[in-house]
Amino acid sequence: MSSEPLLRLDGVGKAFGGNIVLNRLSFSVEPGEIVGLVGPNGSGKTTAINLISGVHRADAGTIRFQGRPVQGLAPFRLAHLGINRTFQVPKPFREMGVRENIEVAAHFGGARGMDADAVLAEIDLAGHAAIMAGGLTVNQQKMLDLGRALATDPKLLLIDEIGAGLNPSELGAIANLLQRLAQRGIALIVVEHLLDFLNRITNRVIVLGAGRMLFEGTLKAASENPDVVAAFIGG
Amino acid sequence: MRDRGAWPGIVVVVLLAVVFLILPHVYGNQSLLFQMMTFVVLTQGLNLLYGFTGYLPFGYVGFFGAGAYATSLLVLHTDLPVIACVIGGGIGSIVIAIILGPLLRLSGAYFSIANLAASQIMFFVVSNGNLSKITGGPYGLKIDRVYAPEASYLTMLAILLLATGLAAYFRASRFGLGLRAMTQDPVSAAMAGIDVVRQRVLVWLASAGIAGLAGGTYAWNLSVFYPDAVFTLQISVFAIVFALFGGVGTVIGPIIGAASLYLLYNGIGISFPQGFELLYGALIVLLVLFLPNGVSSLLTRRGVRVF
Amino acid sequence: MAKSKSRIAAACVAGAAMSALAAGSAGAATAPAVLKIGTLYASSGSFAVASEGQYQGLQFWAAGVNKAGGVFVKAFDKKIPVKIIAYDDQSSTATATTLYNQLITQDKVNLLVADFGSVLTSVAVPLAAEHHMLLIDPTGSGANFFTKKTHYLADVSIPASTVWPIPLGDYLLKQKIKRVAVLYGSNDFDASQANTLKAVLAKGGVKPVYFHGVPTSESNYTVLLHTIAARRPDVVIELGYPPNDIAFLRALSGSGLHFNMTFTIFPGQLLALLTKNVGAKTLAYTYTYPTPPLVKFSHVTSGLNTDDFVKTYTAAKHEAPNFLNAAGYNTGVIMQDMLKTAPQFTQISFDRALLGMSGKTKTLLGAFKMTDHGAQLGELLPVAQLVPQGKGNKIVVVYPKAKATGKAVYPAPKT
Amino acid sequence: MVGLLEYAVIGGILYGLFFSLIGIGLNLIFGVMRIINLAHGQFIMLGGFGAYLLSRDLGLNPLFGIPLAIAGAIVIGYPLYYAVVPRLQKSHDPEMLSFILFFGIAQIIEALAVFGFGADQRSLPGDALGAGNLGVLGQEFPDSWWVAVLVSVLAIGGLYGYFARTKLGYATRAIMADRDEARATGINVDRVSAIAFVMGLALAGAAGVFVPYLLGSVSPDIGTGLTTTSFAIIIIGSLGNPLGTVVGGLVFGLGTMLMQTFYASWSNLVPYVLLVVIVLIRPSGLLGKAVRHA
Repeated sequence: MSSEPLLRLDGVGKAFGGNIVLNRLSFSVEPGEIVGLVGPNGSGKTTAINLISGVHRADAGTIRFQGRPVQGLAPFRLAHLGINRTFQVPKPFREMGVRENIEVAAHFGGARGMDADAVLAEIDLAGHAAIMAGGLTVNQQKMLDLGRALATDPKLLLIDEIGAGLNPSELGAIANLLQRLAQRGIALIVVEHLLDFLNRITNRVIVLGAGRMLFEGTLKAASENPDVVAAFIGG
Repeated sequence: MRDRGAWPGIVVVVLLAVVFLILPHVYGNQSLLFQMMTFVVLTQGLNLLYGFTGYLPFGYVGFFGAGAYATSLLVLHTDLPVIACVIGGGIGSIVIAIILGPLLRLSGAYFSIANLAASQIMFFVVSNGNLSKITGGPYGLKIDRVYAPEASYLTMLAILLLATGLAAYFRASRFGLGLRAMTQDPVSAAMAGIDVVRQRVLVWLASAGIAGLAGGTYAWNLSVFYPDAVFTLQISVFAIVFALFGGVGTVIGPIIGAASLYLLYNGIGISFPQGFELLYGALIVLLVLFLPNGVSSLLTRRGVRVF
Repeated sequence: MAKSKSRIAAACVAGAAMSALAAGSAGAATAPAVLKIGTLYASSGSFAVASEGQYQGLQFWAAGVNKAGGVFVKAFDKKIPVKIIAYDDQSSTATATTLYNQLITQDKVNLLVADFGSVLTSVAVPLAAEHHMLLIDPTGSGANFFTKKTHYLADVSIPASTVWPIPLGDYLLKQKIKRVAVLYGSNDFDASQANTLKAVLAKGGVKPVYFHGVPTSESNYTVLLHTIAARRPDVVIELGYPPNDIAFLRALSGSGLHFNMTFTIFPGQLLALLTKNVGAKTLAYTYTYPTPPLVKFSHVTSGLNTDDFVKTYTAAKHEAPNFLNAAGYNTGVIMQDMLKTAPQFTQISFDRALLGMSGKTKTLLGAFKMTDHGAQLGELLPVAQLVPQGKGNKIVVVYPKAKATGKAVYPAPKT
Repeated sequence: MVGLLEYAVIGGILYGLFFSLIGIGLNLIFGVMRIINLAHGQFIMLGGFGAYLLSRDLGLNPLFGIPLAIAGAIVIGYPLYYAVVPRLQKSHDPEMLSFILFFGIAQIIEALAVFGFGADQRSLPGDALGAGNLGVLGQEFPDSWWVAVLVSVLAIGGLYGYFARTKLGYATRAIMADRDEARATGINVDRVSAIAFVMGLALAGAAGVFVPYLLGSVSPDIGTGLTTTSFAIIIIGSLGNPLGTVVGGLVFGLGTMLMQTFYASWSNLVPYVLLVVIVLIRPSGLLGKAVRHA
């Protein structure tokens, strides 16, 4: 067990109607690690997250979580195992209260002891607990997505573009939050276009281009890699 | 805020029981009361599915008819007590619902219309002359040897209480909270750890089972009937209109909707039959335009949380 | 919640008021001031045409007896005016159930008359028995109804549909017509006739070359006719409801196909409707079961004979009556006789009176013969052909011989 | 007497093309407005009665029922559209609420039709569209079928041309693709939708003119059956795709006629079994998304 990483992808591939969007992706993630996932639009980042979280099913390769194969499991089972995520366009339960949004996940997420108030405090929405989620700003809704994921007591969090549209001080707060989560032992895979933000929180990034993994290593090294530069500039 | 526990549900159930036990002693047209209960049950059963999962079953009558036939055939071919046959009707409908389970993969209008088609298929198969030996085909069925208006009235009341209890459970429990979540966003609900498919199927089966029990009891109460009597689309349409009138996703909305509109239906039907269709049609149009969330939304708008 | 309670309370109050108002009661020892006859009709839906016809016939009868001071009731030894209480069930059995119950329990009618046809009659059968009311059933002839002895059911105006095609089958055998095609609607009324016909033909060793049910809602017969024609039948028998007959005959005339003999049911009942829809030319030489007033019964023991009925009805309603009008009127006449002979004013006494009348009574529909199961055997329907006369067609009864008014034109000429 | 199969196939194609016309108005309105016109069959019925009145009272050829249907659709359709559709679209669930609302409208129309015309069946002169038969590949069908099919093909072709060639047609397609985006690009969504609504009713009314020929007669109670059949057809084809309606109509027509020929008593199952099977295999219908986005 000790040699097995928390998450390990081996040759994972996905095609939509003959169009290959992800080709033989392999990497692994350790507990408490923050890994950045970068690449131009359409490079397959969100697809990778959808495959890991079970929203879509991989056509090829294996995904292992804590040593056991998990591809093909329904998303709610993955949530119970400890894999959770946020969405690029936040998807709260709009006609339910903010607190109810958290309570649902705390109740069904396989972590019944979870304290909704603590989660609300963590994501800084304690003051909005009673209002309908649909009444929050988009940024608040993104935080609510994160809070709902946290309420399931995850071991691996997939964060899809949480930073877009935030001002520097908000970005700073989120960076701190994500780092705090990592310190608790939660592994994070963060999809992000904001490289400064990523640079601040990650040790390691994975660069995708047209569905392939181009590079794995520090962001600094990535910016000097000719393949990566070509992918970003050449489109 | 949410955790008022089981009390509102218990209050509604007890009130319904008292009202429908007293009514026959005050008002002699027991058929009218029986049918009113039947429509309240069907409206509530439809509300279980539509109000709590967003799936609108146009073909809801299919489960009603399936229950009627399953019950009647059990009465004709076995020596089981009638109550057991009625339960068999509920089970029969649940079996049909399991077979039709894949329809839940469809969404919106597709689900509704495919379900409508499924109910028509059941109707046409049951009434087909080639199956006369099994289903009675176009000649219908006759189970008048067990005809018992009192007992079937009480059975329908029990089903009404069961349906209301289920709705109250959906409204007030964590299970119901999960249903609300998955209706609003199934993907997020899955990420919150809800087994969306399982929950939806459970509700679907419960809703079908209620219609099946109601259908079985209805057949028992009629005791001589043609296929059309238990498969007519009018039954689906009434249940939908009643549910929307009262307000779906609540417990008392469908009860209010079905009871009041059914009384109105009979009121117009008895006093002003020529204008009936016209008035009913006009009423529906006005409702949708001016009160699309049902009469219970009149209270919601004033800040009252309708149970 | 408060809202629902108040509505239910309102219903209670209304219910109480209704029961308080309803004073008269079946089986009362004192003579009622007016005899309440409860019935249903359908103003819309699939039975509307037939149901309204029957209802108008009953109304015509009631107007007639009231003009004469009412019906004579032997139990009270006096004439009592009648009042018809009628509700609209819109062809829905669910609605009909509550309305029958309304008539029985709220209006406390003295006599209960069913709506048209088996479907709308079916729900009243157990309900009437439960409330010990005699259900006077003008046209509900479902085979399921008459399975045991009962005091609470009496089919008065038409024989069970199972016996209708017996003369037709005999006629085909007698004419030695071997190639028979039968196309019928999948409903009680048509399917039971088709099966009787098949059985009658089988006795003569004839097996239909085509024998298929089609959905009751069938409206397109062009391809079906072509399939039938491929079996080269001499006679095509289509058993349906009026919309089926109309669609069938129109498709036949448009198809260019021709058969030696074509039979459908409703020209014999609703000749005006069929003529209006398919044209006299298309109807020419078609066979049918002729019903009064298309066939006449001049010697009657009760009520008007067929000719007088047509005259008075036309004068009163400015419209010639059809069979269903006659059936509704006949229902009234039978009830009138029943009240005239029943010694007590009770439902069981009424039923016994009807059984007593059985075999002795003749009305504009012919002989009245009822079994103790409540089934009507009555007058078997003859076979007739529509033969061109002027702009329209006249009915020529061709079988049985005793009733025949002419000879069949066979094979039918192409028109 | 050869060729039962050929007769059924050709009959099925003709019948199916006519039923494309029966269904297309429902589909057009759904595609553009996401509104379920449950009164569709009642509008078809009104078209049939319109032709009946023209023929009976004015002695006109029933084909004049088509311009009458168009005129009637304009007179009824515009006020009806503005009275209900924008309001429905603002609601939380336009699809479902429109279903209920138009059920109410269907009831009203049926009741008024019974008041106005009586519950009887009515039909049109059998020879008004030609009294003979016309054959193809040796299989003969009544002239009235061919006229109905010709009108169906012209109407659907015309609708196709409207979509492909006219400015309003482009705008209509833009709305079908994305209502909000269409509004954002400056299209007068309400005006274009109102026109599509009127066209939907006019197509229904025009189809009604031929109902007495292909379905024997017209009476106030035929609406509901026509609506459910239309539903089956447009779902088989795929909701919102007018071209799919033709495919749906053909599948329905062929299925029904083959069933009638070989298993007559089960023929009423055809549209519904096809619908359920197709929807389970291809939830978006036979001509699903692939065509719509093309």
